[in-house]
Amino acid sequence: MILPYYIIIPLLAAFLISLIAGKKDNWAVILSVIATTALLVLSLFSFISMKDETVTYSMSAWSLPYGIVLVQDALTSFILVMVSIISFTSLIFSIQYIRHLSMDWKYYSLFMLLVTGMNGVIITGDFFNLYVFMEIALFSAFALVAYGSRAEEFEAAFKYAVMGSVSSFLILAGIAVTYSATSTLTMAKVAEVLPTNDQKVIFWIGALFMAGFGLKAAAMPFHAWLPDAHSSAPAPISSMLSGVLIKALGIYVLIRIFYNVFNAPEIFTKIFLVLGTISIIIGVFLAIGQWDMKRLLAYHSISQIGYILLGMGIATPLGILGAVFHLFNHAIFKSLLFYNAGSVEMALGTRDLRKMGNLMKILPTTSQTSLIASLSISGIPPFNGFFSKLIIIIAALQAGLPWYAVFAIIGSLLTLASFMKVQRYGFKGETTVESVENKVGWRMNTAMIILAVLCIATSLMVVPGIQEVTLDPVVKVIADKTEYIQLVLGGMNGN
Amino acid sequence: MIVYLLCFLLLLVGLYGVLTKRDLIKIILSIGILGYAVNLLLILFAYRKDSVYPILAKGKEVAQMVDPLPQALVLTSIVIELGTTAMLVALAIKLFEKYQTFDISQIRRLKG
Amino acid sequence: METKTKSRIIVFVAALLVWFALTDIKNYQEVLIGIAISLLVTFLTGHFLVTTEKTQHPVKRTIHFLFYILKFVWEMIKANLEVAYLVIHPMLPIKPGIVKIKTKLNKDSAITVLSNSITLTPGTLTVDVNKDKQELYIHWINVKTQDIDEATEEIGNRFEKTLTEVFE
Amino acid sequence: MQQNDGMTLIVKTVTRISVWMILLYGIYIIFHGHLSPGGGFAGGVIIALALLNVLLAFGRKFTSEWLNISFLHDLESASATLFLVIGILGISLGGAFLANFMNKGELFALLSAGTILTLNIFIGIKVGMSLFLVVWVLAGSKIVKGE
Repeated sequence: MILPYYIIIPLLAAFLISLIAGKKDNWAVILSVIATTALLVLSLFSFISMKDETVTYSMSAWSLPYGIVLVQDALTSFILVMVSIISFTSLIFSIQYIRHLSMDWKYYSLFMLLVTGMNGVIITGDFFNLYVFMEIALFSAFALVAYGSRAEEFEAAFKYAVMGSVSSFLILAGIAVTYSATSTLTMAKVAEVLPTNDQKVIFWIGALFMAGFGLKAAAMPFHAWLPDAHSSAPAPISSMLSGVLIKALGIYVLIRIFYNVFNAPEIFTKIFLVLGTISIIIGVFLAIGQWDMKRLLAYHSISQIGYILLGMGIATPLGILGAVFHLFNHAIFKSLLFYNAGSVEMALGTRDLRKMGNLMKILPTTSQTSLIASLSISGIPPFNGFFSKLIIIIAALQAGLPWYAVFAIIGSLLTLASFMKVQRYGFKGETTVESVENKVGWRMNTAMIILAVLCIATSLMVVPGIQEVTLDPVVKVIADKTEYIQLVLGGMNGN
Repeated sequence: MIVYLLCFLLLLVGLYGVLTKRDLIKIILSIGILGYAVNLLLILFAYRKDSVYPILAKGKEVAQMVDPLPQALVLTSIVIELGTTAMLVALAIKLFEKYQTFDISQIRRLKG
Repeated sequence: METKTKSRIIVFVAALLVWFALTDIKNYQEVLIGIAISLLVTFLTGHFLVTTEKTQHPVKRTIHFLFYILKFVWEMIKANLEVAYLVIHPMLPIKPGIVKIKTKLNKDSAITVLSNSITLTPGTLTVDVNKDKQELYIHWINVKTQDIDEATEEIGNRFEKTLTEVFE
Repeated sequence: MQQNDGMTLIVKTVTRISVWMILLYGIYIIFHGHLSPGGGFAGGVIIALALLNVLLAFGRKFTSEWLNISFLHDLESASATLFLVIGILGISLGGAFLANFMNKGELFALLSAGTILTLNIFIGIKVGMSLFLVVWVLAGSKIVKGE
């Protein structure tokens, strides 16, 4: 039974770091590298070995009506792999990047708490437990956004904290209504009991959860905090927030609740469609005018989240496949782009695209990997972004939603335009920057190269033989909506 | 029914405060009110007519009790709220240090 | 005996008594853990309680303290009536202000009890204490005199004599 | 105990008289968390209030002489770690994370309910120390003019 270790390992690392590493800084690095490596190995192992099984685990050996249950199915494993890859590379990237900020060990402790929170949210099968882990992840995110202790960072962190708390309370209210309607907090039980209730209750709960998790996922009307928070944080944290946090806390939970628990009522998938399309278009329009590199990337996060929501909203197996695949791809290339922005900022001391230039000579690895990531995010053929966007667009056409497909294509073209701007001004510009303040070391380069390789490698996931073992089980979990109840409750009775 | 409406009203008061107030401290207090409203909602859902507190004591017969689970949840959510408030206050202090004001309309270095 | 040791012993005994009042004394587990916890509390905060030596005998002090409580209740009734009269009077004949009074007490606990008594009696309120100069600053709802000695006579001396017996 | 550090003499004296009672009550709440209302969090908060009382009444200098602040920090991390260690022991001894593997004892006895009492104690220490340290840090931050 490896399920609780997804929570135990990072939590133990966080506490040990604060216990031991207060005196010796190196221990913080060693402990957190060990922890993230262990998580990476564990999640890859379980992803490969489990295929489409569902494993459940009762905390404290309390059986289901009373206890908290952890659930691992294909979707969980898939998201866990994503979180582990990004947190591993972010940590490798941080080792050098964080040195020029102060107080090493606190960073690593908070980082491990962030991972704990996300893993907990992903793996739990209980509503309130989800809320608690979500708050753990959010607290560490607030603190990490403010970590550089500059005025802008505090401002962004405060904004983020206020929005995060409001959305958390909306979610808690949703959980309260759910409990009063069903007298249980276990997701599978709720899914079993809820259809017997009045349909109005589902709309109430759905509206509260949609607002709460929509705020966390930064879908369009709720996006205001994201550009500030994600662009102000230190670069590895930006990549954690943009790459995985909004997905683990936002998109994943939306999928879980609206597909597996609520059985995807049509009104909510329609809302997904509309929110997704608005996010794609407006996000990209806001992004294209930015000159601050990280801010531009943050706005693109909104736009790319829109693609995922669009894929979810189409609600055919093909659309879900596209959404899940894009979820993974976006984590990879957006994190890579944030690493690029971080290493440029560290080397030149600026994030303004107009002040950069000639980076091909100064930072060869950074500029080459950023080229790959830019091509990937704008959907150029051999890279992963192309395939996931193509699948979403085809799914939209097949489902008879041609206008949404058109909007998706427009969004993709504008993305290409804005990243051509980044490449043109940022990396090949005329401004000749001669001196470099800080050298980008091998650790940062390694992190970037790993993700750049993954940008190409993950596009193999749509090759028929590989797709059947990687993406198809995940799509099966989401598309066979009520199967989840059987699997979880059946698994519990089996134990 | 009226209690639920009042509770909802309290939630709206909190939300109004968060959205319209310009002072950092007032925003933090509004978030507190929002949290109390949600906790109150949970406690109200736990209420059963003519029942006693859910504590087993020596020599007391087991009577009809209110639902103990939401009460445990409220305790946890109070702890979380404490953490949120501490975090927000710390950020507000730091913001005051940087900007010399609690007025949110003057704390605007980030634009767009 | 050294003051700190004495203070620790008092705290330990008092902590044990409080623990027994809170819990079921017939259970040996409660007793053992109570002793352990009282030791912990004594270790942490025991030296705070007593800081100065008292000269009077404890029994005599207790009798004086009971007498003091009676006197305090009597003063309280008088002050209540006085303030009630001020409140219901149509003209509201108040004259609020802050006066300074002298005290001869110099033990911390004595000054604290004096100032708390002054605060508890309606109409007067201790604002600040200056221990080095032996002065109290009193907010008075109806300032009858601004002279220090007269004010001391009016406010402080009611309690002071008995308090000297109790605490000095 | 200087006159001009912390609050007035009245607050100081009352704190001196009452701090042991608050501390004792906090520990009582922690130790009876499995029998009556209360438990680790509530008791921890009361303990933190006892310490904060001294901080507010006597000031930072006195408190840092009385308590070893870095030791409190270590205590906080250690109790959190020990909580997890008991959880992990549950896996090996009780079959599930945080399983109650110790002898449950007799109902209404002080030493009963297995690991719950131990967990309550660790939570109490963790909460008390963290809450005290939060206020300690917040109260210690000096407002510097501008940037």
